[in-house]
Amino acid sequence: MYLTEIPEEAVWAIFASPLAALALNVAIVRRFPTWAGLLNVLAVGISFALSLWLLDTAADRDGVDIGFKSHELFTIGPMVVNVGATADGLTAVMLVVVTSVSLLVQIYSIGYMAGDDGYSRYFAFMALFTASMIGLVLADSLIIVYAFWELVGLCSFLLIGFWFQRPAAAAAAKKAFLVTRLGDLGFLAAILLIWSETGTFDINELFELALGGDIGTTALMLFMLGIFAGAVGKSAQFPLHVWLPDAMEGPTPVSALIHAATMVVAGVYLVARLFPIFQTDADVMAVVAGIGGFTAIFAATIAIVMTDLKRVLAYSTISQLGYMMLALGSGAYVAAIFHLFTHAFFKALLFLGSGSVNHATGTFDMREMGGLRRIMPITHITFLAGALSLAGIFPLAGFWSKDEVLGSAWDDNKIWFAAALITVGLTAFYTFRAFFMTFWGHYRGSTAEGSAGGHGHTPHLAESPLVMILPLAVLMVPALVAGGANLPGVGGLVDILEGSLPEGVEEHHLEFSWAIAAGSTAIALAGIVLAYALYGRGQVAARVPETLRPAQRVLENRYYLDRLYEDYIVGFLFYRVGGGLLEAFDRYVVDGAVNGVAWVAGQAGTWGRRAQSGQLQTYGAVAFAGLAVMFIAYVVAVSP
Amino acid sequence: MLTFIVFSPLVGALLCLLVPRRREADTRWVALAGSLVTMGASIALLVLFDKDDGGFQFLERATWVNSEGAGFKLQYLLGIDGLSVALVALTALLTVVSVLVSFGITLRQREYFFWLLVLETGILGVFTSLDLILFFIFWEVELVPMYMLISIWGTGRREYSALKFVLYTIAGSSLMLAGFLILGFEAGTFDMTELRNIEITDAIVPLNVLFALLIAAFVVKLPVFPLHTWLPDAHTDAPTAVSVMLAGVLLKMGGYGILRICITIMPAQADDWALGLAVFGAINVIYGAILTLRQVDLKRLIAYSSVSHMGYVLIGAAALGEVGLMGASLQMVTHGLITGLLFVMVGLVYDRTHTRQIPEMSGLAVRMPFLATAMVFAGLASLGLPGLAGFVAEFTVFIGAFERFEAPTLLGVVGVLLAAAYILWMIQRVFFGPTSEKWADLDAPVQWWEGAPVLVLGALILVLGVYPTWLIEVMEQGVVPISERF
Amino acid sequence: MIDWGESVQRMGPIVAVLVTAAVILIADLFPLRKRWLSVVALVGLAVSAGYAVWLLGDDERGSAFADTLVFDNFSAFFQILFAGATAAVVLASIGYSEQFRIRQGEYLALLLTGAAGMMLMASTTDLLAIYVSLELTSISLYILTAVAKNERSMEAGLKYLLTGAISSSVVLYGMAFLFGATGSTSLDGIAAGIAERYDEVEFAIILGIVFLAGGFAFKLAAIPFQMWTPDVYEGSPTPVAAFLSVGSKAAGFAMLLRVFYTALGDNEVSGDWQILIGGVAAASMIIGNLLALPQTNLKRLLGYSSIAQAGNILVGVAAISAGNDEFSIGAAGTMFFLASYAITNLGAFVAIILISGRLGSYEIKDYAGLGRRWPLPAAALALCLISLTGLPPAVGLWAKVYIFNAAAQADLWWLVLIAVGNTALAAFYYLRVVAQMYLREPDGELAEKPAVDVPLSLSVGLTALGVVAFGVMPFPLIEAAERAAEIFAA
Amino acid sequence: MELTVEYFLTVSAALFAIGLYVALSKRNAVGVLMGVELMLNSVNLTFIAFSRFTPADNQITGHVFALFVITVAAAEAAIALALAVVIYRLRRTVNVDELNLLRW
Amino acid sequence: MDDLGIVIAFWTLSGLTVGSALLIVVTRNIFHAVLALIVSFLGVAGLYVLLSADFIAVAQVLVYAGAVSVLMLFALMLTPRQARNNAANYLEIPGLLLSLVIGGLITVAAVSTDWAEVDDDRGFDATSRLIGEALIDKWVLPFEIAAVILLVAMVGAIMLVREDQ
Repeated sequence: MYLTEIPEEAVWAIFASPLAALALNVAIVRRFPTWAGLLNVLAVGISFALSLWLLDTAADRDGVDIGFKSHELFTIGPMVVNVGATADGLTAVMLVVVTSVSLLVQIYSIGYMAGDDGYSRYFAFMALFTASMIGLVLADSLIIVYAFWELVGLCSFLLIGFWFQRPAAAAAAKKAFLVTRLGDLGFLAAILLIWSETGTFDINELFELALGGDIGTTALMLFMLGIFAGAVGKSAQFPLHVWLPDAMEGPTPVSALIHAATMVVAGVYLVARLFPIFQTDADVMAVVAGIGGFTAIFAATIAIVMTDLKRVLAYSTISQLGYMMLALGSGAYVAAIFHLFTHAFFKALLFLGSGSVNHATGTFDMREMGGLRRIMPITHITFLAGALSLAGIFPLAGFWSKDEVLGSAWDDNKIWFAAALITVGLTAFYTFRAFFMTFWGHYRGSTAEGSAGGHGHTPHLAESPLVMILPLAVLMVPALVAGGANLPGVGGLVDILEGSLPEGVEEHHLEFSWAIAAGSTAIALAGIVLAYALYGRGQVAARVPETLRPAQRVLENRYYLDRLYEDYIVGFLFYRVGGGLLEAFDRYVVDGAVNGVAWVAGQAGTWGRRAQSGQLQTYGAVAFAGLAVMFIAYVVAVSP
Repeated sequence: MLTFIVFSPLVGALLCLLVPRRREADTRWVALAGSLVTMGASIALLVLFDKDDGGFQFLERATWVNSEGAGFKLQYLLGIDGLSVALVALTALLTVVSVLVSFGITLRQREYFFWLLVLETGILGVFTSLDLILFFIFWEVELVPMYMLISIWGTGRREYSALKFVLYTIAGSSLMLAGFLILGFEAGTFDMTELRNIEITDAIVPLNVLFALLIAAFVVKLPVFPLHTWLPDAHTDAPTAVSVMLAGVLLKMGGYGILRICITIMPAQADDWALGLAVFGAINVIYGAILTLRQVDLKRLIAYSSVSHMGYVLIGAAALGEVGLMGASLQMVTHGLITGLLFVMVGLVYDRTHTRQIPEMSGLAVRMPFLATAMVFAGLASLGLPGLAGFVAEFTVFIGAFERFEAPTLLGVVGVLLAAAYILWMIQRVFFGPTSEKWADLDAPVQWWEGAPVLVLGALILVLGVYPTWLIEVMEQGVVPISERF
Repeated sequence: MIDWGESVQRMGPIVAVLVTAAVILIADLFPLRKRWLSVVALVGLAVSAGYAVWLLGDDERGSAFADTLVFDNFSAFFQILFAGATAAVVLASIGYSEQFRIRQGEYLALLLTGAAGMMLMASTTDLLAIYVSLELTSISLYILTAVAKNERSMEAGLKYLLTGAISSSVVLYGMAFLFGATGSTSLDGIAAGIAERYDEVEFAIILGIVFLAGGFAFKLAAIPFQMWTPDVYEGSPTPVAAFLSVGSKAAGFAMLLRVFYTALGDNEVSGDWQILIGGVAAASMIIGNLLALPQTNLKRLLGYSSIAQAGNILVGVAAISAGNDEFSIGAAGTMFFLASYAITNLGAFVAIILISGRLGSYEIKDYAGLGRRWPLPAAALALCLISLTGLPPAVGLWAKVYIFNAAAQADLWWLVLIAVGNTALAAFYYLRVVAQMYLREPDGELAEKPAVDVPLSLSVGLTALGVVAFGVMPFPLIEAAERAAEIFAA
Repeated sequence: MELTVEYFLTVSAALFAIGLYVALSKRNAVGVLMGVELMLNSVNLTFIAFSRFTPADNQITGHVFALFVITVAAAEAAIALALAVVIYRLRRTVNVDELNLLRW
Repeated sequence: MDDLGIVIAFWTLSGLTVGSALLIVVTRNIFHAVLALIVSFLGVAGLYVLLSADFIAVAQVLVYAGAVSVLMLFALMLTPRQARNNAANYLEIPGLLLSLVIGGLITVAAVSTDWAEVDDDRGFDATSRLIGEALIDKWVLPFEIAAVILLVAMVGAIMLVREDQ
């Protein structure tokens, strides 16, 4: 609307600039750490600006891909690997989300990470992550997507394990990488399958082939399931959600950026990116929606009982991601991305807020907080905004996007709708439970030294420094008004996004329904009220009726899933039993056989020499026995 | 040219012996010079290599033993194609690395470097010789040096391991010799440049048996389950440099032989055996990976991971398509670099901690940040992280093999997950977590000869991972003709 | 009637040796330094070898003494080989015989008569002459074995003699049956007779073949007449053991080749006995190697190894069907292997004489750490052992490859497989010695370095040199063997 | 009845077998030597029988062969007995089964 | 050769030969063994005569029955009484079986061969002359070698037996 069409170089620059920051950081800045933060801010700032330019272009073209041609990376016989930049609406929106949140988080981190001896390392990782995430969004070829997919996984690993001296952090990092990679196996297999079917990795070509019906339906279905497996891993959907809560061991800004706003939505993005293929198969769509819906409720229920602020937010993230999946599954492509868009802002806001709180109190345990609203008013306000938005209160951002999801669910399948609706209530409840426990009532933590959580601040109850407050304030804006990006009837995102779908792909478009809106808002409010009733006056733990105790215990243990995975399946079945048996087999059977042969030979020698008794006449006897044998053998051999 | 490359290390070796006893400590410089000369030459080779003209290049042909009557015409025939030139360069490079990481050696240095360089000659000979018998000879040359290196400068049950290695190899290579002779008798020549154009139609043994004979030595070397048990022992007890050579290039001799001899000369039988090979490859991957998870000895862990990774070579080779073969070849080179680096790191860590027992280590990252970073880097490469060399190779293998063998390939894919598991777990246990006070006062500065190889290898791994084309184009020149046999 | 001049000339190399023996016996009567006797012996051997070369030079090939003896490439090859081997043994013996107070005169004379007998075995073409030459060799060796005149040496001598006597009775029985079946004792005559009426006398021929093979096995130290080998090697003076392991074995093979390739070369027959010989070869390799594994005494070890090696060489003999109109590949392989084995094994033995002369022990464990305390002899020994294993850069590798190649061409792939399998087995004990010398740390102090024994060191050096030289450039040896094998051209 | 070569061969076979048995089963070195001599005799008998009954390019060959066998056998016997005597000096026994210094 | 006298002679002589050979086996006294051996030798000589090999027969008597046996007796004389037994060793049974097998095999081979028969009966006068001629013409080489052998044996025997000072 306002600018000329963006050239390809500029698009690549979006990706290149954080990479350059990384290079500089490793090469030079490492020696003057203080500059690392500013460097990143600058680099990401550039990316952000360029992303806006791209968005603008995309808007001009109604989201239709500009169609930069892709460049050959390498070729082996029939296997051609290209890299190219997609520049359509979806990419543009994603880029804006990624770069903007990233920018703010970088700024925030300057304050949050100040004084940490890994300061420059931290920003190096951040830069690498931002670059990879941008690359993931830009890539136009499955294999390249996969590459960056793994790279963001790596960054998540590095950043979760940033304070690697904490065993918990190290373990969480490993867990995150492995669990997501488990899903990635599906992704990889899908790529192999689709290549052996079509011989290309190019997404747009795949669209043509798939829509042209040139790919066998079974193959296509397997392909989609594989891709979805990857998405489940990355976006922490049931049953691979277990890594995300642990990931909170990382620094809070990381949680905000990676484990709320950007990386975890990569799964959603991937499914959305391949939506044209997905929507060809209703069954797969049902699977997607089902997993999403279940995850939404499932995670929300756990969030209810968590006492660690960040974990509440983590489960909330899982739940919201489920929400988006549900939307996709029910064909609401735009709704999903819209929710992704809004969620990125308010969830980042909430995380940064929690970080700010932690900066003051030195802990994330809500039982040791309370009454902070007087001590840190700005944090309180911003957090409240985020919470309301998450709860989906009219007219905040969350409301609009959530409402579209609900609507599409309603039209698609009432069960999905029910799930979504329940989730709304739960969401509102746990969000405000957290909110009240943290900011209302009166302070319960120890003002004295001690309770060293976070990264070892001792509590000095005060508002956080400006570098941290500023991003909160800035983020609060989109958290409140981002809904405006796609008001029903007015449009906005919807035009850009739909334009980026290939011809003839119908995405579920819906009319705004007052009924649903009102209903959901009511439920949300109910949840808030309940939360107030139970926690509004600073109670640590709500008086849970006896009958619900077992349920509570189950929830507090996250449905025992983590223990099942780690202790029983992996630890016991796989490692102890399987691995143990195999190792024994290797040592005693395989190697034993070898040594056995040697032993036998040795024994044969030792016994054989017994015959060499020094008795001349034995020698003669042996000789003649040999002769006889030779003779007989010969005769037998000769006479047929 | 090739003769120079192959025998320059030998010259260096002899020079090492000539170092006067009282200056023995300076042997390392002689060795370094020698290996650098070889590397320079092989880099020149890589540059001069013309990847556009097919067939073998830099041929050097001289009749050595000519007994036409006995059907025993033996040529001194060296030559390279894209496949071998890459491996030659790899060998030269890793030898330099080995020499560097051996700078700390104090025991009987002259002999040590002598054997190390002799070993290089043997390996280079294997990669360049184009006459079956010559190939066999070079193949045997490497035995004595390895035996000496492991059993004199090794640790633990070094003599057992050394002997195990030697006997395994001899057993395999004897069968290989039998195969060569039978083959040569049928084809009437031992000249690979001719053999690659001949179709072996019948022999005095069933052709599949002949193929088995030919491949015997290579599957031992690669190694393939269940013939792998020499590898962990040899690695565990070998000195660092030898482990680097062993994992870096000796194993590749196996893969190289399979590609260069078995598949090229007997395509039809290779086709019959393909499924079997693929299955064994998959077993290697999974079996090796699971056993790797179980290891508590750092070096043994890496050793088993090699077993796992060599499985990919087998799978790729079994696919018999251009992509698969290319993947196998790439995997050989990349694994050479990566595992080489890993073993260097293990060695450096061991030099400081004097233990390889993982449970005794913890939080070393604080004490040795550089090593930790490098180890993490190598580990990531080894678990096939995109952007690093390992991924390109493994992915190519998968692509090449999937069409032909779905199930084995998918097993291989699972191996990627297991690889991530054992690498990350190892890193977590060794470098992360609280630093036990045992290592509190552990700060050995990284010497240049320790740092240099790490940086070089690391850079190569990164470059290959981001832009593998240059290597691929070179290797294709060698691989395409093989794939065209099918 | 016999053309004496021609005959004696064609027998020249042998005559030279015999004359030298006589000269030594006579010279021994005069009081002069015993070393001169050795010099005389060396000169005589040199003359003999030179004579053979000269005869080849002006093509004096042909038969002599009414076709009981022939001078051709084959005989020349072995005559030169024996001359060389004997010379090496003489060199090695000088110091040794002084150390153990062995009577030089008789010792050398017997050595030479033995050598002459071996040359005759390689040159005679008539069962009767062959038998007599065989006995000349054997009797000389019986006495040489006992020459040290200590208990072990005597025991070895008696065992050797009685086993030998029995074996020769077996050989004779075989010869008798061949004679009876074919009516002739000359190899060609026998071949003719077989061609004439094989089917009628098949059983007699079979008996002949089996008994000949069995009896010859005594000389080859192969199954079934192998069991004397380790005892005699251990008991006899080491130079004699060397002479046995190289000369007498080679002579046996020469005889075997002549008889089996000429008299029994007829396809109808050879097709059968090549399997028999193959079986003997396989058995010898396996048993020899297995029993060598647990040995602790180096001489005994070499005894068993010589059994195994006999098996290896027999592989070449079995490969009779591998041939062309030019020469017999099997025979060529056999002779090439013999030559390489001669150099290698002599090298090993002389090195052992040198080393043990200082250590005063043949126990392997006493060789610990030798590689660093006495590098050169240790290196020589190691080299020879590597050659016996068949690894580069030693000549042994080529011998192995060539002979297996021959077998492969004779379609004896089962034999090839057994043989290659055995090389792995053999590597185990050969390398064990090497390991002992280079890996183990020595225990106890080493005896003072003796005054350098020049001739012995010379022979050590020469053999080691030969091992490497032919390891790098085997062609001359192969060429020679193939020329020698021309007489068996298919 | 007609005496053919087989008869003589059978006799010599019997002689050979007995000689073998003696050689294998007697402890006394001289006994063993006797056995050997018997075997050689059986060989000679065979040669003579053949040269009497079967056609040969020279009928006398068998005789000559036998003659040489006798000669050589005598020489061997001489050596053997010499050894036996010396061994008796050293070991105070001529029983071959006690000669086992060298074994294994 | 089928006239009765010869047949009877054959059976008697072979009976004598084999019988006395068996006597060597069974007798406990080694002197008796030697005597039996001599008888057996004589029996063989008789068979030679039967085969009209007069010269060999004579040689047999002289060399074996004479020289060799006497040598053996001497050797026995040099050893004390207790060493003069003719006991069998541990191989009594296996040796028996083995020699039966070997003898059997030889016999089988002998009888199952179809020998080309000629009856070449030349008078007693013939052989010695023929042998004489053969020795200086056809077989001169073995003749010479045999000479060397005897020399070697002589030298060796002397060297072995003589006590070194």
